[in-house]
Amino acid sequence: MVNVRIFVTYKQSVFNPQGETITDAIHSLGFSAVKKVNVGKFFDLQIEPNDKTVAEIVSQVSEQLLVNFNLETYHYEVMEEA
Amino acid sequence: MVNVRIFVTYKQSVFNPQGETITDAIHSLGFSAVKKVNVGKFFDLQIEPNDKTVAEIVSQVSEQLLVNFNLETYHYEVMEEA
Amino acid sequence: MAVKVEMSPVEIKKNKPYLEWGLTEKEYNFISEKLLGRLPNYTETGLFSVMWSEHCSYKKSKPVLREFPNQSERVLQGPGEGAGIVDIGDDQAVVFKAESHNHPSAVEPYEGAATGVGGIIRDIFSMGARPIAMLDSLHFGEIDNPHTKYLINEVVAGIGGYGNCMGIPTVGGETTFDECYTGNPLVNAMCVGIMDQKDMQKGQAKGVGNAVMYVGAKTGRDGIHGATFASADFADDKETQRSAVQVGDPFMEKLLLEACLELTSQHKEWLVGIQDMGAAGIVSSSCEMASKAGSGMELTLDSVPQRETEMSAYEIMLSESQERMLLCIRAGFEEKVKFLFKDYGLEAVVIGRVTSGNNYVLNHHGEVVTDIPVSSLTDDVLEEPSEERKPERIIQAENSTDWVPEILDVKETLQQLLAQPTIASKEIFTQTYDSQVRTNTVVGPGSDAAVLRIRGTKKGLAMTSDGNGRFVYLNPFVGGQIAVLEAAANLIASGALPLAMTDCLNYGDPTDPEIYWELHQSVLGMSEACRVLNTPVISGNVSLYNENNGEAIYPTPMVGMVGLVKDINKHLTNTFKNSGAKIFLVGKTHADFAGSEIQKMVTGEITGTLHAIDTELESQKFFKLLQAIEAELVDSAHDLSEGGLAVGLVESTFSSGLGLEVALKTMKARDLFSETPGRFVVSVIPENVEKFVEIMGNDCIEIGETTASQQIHLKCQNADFEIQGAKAQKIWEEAIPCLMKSKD
Amino acid sequence: MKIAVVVFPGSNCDIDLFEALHTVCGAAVEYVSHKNDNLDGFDAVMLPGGFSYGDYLRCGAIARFSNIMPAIVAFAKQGKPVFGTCNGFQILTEAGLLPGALKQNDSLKFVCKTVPLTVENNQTLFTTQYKEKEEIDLPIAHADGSYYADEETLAELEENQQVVFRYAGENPNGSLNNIAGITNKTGNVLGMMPHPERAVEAILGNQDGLRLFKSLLENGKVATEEAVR
Ligand SMILES: Nc1ncnc2c1ncn2[C@@H]1O[C@H](COP(=O)(O)OP(=O)(O)O)[C@@H](O)[C@H]1O
Ligand SMILES: [Mg+2]
Repeated sequence: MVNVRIFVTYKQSVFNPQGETITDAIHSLGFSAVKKVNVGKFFDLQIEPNDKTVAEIVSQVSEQLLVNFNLETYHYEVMEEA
Repeated sequence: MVNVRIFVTYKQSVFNPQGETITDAIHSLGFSAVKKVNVGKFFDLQIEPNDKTVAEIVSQVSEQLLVNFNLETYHYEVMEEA
Repeated sequence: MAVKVEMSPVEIKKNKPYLEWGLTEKEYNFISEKLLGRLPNYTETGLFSVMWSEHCSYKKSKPVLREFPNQSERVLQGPGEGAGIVDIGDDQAVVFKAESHNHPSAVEPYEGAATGVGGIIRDIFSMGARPIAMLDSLHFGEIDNPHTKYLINEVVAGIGGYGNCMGIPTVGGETTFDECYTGNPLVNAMCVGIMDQKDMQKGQAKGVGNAVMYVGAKTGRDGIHGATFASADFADDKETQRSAVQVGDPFMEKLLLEACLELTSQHKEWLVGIQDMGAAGIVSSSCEMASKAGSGMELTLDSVPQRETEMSAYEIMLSESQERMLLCIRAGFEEKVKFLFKDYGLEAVVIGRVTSGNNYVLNHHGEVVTDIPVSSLTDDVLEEPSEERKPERIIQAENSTDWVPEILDVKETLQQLLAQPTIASKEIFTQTYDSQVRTNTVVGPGSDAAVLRIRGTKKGLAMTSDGNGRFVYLNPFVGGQIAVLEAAANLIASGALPLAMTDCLNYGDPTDPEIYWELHQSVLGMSEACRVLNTPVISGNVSLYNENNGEAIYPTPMVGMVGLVKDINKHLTNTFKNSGAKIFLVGKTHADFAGSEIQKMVTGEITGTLHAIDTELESQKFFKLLQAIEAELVDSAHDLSEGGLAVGLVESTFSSGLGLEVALKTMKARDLFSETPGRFVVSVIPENVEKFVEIMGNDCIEIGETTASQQIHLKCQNADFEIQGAKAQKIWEEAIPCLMKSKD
Repeated sequence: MKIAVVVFPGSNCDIDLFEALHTVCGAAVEYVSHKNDNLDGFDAVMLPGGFSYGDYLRCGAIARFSNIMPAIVAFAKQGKPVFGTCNGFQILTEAGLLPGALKQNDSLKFVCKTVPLTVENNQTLFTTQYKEKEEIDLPIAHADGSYYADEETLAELEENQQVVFRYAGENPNGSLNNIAGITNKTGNVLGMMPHPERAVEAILGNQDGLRLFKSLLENGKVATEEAVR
């Protein structure tokens, strides 16, 4: 079993209103040390590779489902082998 | 400047309907190798520490704003020093 | 594998864990000595503690609730089922109920509010009705601290999040702000559904051998002891309550709704009974279904779909996982039912059977873990009426002189009132609710009552939810009357005949004799008004222990009322329609300032005593106005509440593009802000004035007319002033957004 | 002309579209389940608003994989009329039948209100009964309606007059170029965030959406015939 974490974020060029709103909120709590906030989501997949490699599975699942390439980009990390 | 990534997930005991729906969708695409999907979000913070340490800032911002402790739990990683 | 060892019956008797679960020693002894004749085991003790909680058993409030009238020639189903049902003609019926989710929302506002909405929706479709509208009554602390803002944002988002996803429009409600709700916000939700009378269902399990089937989401450990939690006083120590948080899945509920409606409307021959799993999950739904039919029941818990591993019988039975329903299915049709639900992507599982006799038997891992009489859980609860005592503050107020405001600058006072959060526009919140989905909403949030058309007929339904804790706090009996009258007035102003009502009774700790007295008196007041208006109480909900660190909220009964608009084309809203129309004030104005918005604004306090009300006279006036509206004599009607006549007049101009010219020869400036209940501002075009006055007689006076310019011009004995309509509207619209944005 | 209203798990404006077409316009219309795999016999397809699959993951992302989708794609490729409102629009972008994407409103909140729009292109199948640059009011009700496309795509949309509706007042969600509705290049697929089906009856206070359906009913027949040829 392989655990993979796929990170999905908005592309740099796409405005993410969440990031700004959260930055403002952090500042209004008094944490001026925080300069910038970016928000993203991640998916932890438990994979039991069969005929395909983990890399194939991850890239296909990401491209077909988890990521919208109009807006988003992704990368992944293999977490640990269990 | 320190870059910190804060990972927020639902607590184990909390029901997360998203994960199941996404797992179903992945299966219906034919990727039976994917056994389980968990969803989480992450926040990338750029921090310029002043009177508080990075650890203090991260834990306070998380507790006061980013994490809902009724449902969620978090951990963080320092990414790199820039 | 870690095995959790449960306490033995003897250990339970010795260590008394049930005290923490909300069962008293007296109750425990009664159960073991009188009801069972033996010591209950761990699972059984858990079942009793949750079923005997106030939330499930109403042991404290039941004696008081008996005061409510609950019959009329139209009532098809009164209290006791998922929701009440009222005949609206053409073999159709309206179904409605309200539910509180105060305590869960205080701890986890988004999910608390969302699952409150989810729960009340299930109550409606469990009766065989399609939910058509949601209303929400919300009471928060003042918008002056970040935590209150957080609660408001999250609660509103939770209500919208669930209802929007379900495709049920949220069409009305109320939002008020008072210090006393700071730590304990009130989150009451009401759902209205419609159905063909032939599809009416009951939550019953009868017919030996028939199947008990479980459908919907899997059972997890969420919300265990939610029911007792909802009935428990509230300490700041949130840590221990965490496991009580439930998470809603509106998508699952949407599937469940459609599947259940297919079952109830198209396959009645398969179905014996249906009930939602609300508070206290499987145990309350199953034993209530058995109890109502006088049946026994045997369940095998291993068959219950589970989301988590190694759940104990206790956990499975008490879990409050959301989006689940229990069905009683005629033997032989189980596979058909499974197939139907599978088509919606849902699992339906047989978890037990109806048995002869009267025992409630649970099997788990091959052992009998519970074997007790059904009625011991549902009917044998020891009722606990409390002592009652009239609060000192009320006795004192009766002997003091009435406070009356001194108005120095009427215009300024009026402008300030328009900016009070309880009066100001709530659009910032209601805009986040889909109020139009399924295209039946004729009048959405913003008028006195919401109005929906009933597709395929000429008819409409008007609905409103109202509560005024301040009045009830000052005089529970009169305050209770006013709550019912105000709800009825909202319907009348929309052109609807009030049919029946539901309620949420939000009070403090009932073991306090003063609070119990408030509960009792206000229920008496509401009941009196209900009898006179012929609006019986067909469903409702009680939420006690609304306190934060020992301080009770205002006693706040929420009244939800539904009315029938006979011809949808004759419904009314509160905005002026034509310039040159005559403006009438319906109802007499007295010096009623106790509990008014102006009192709170000027003094920061709620004090004094309320004047007695003649509900007979009020009711006669209401029905005369309805008669005039149904005769199409009236252009617009607005019932007066917070802020009185001045605010009501100004509100009637909003978004109408019109202004007004009003002269009140008999009134002083302060009377403009009196909150005498049962009054309306009405506009009538000149051609209709004679007929209108003929109907209304002494109950109305002409006070001015609408004008084409957007100018508001008001005169009374000691004042004469003008405000630009657009400016007044701006003040009213911007007040709450501005408070929500400010950073303190 | 026979119209299909596709029902996904979680669709909830399906009845609104159905009634607008059937009861108000007197059109022949049928619900089609997401489980079906063909659209034989239909001349137009409509994807309703709602929360298909709970909008989990992204709005419209999962609906794209339902059984009916290949048939819808084929239908669109044949040049037949396909219309999606709200969630339907999101599904059409996720499925690649329309360019760009819809992201969360800049306010981060759901918004339900009636907004002014300009009809930017009255030469489409769906808009011939509107005047060019006509200002109309339609209800919106969404949390994720902020239209986004990269610069190149935007320029192309503008150039080909694929922008059919634009927000005329305050931009309610942060859409680029105030875009409220677009077609594909061939003009037979229209997606829009506003809900014309909520504005077809006087009793509900607004009839500005009616002409969209009437346009389609008038033009649709012709389009199908052309496509068949
Ligand atoms: N939380 C809410 N949800 C939905 N509608 C609301 C809410 N709060 C207020 N409203 C709407 O705002 C309008 C004004 O409310 P309110 O001042 O309580 O009216 P009234 O005093 O006539 O009962 C009503 O149409 C009501 O339905
Ligand atoms: Mg009113």
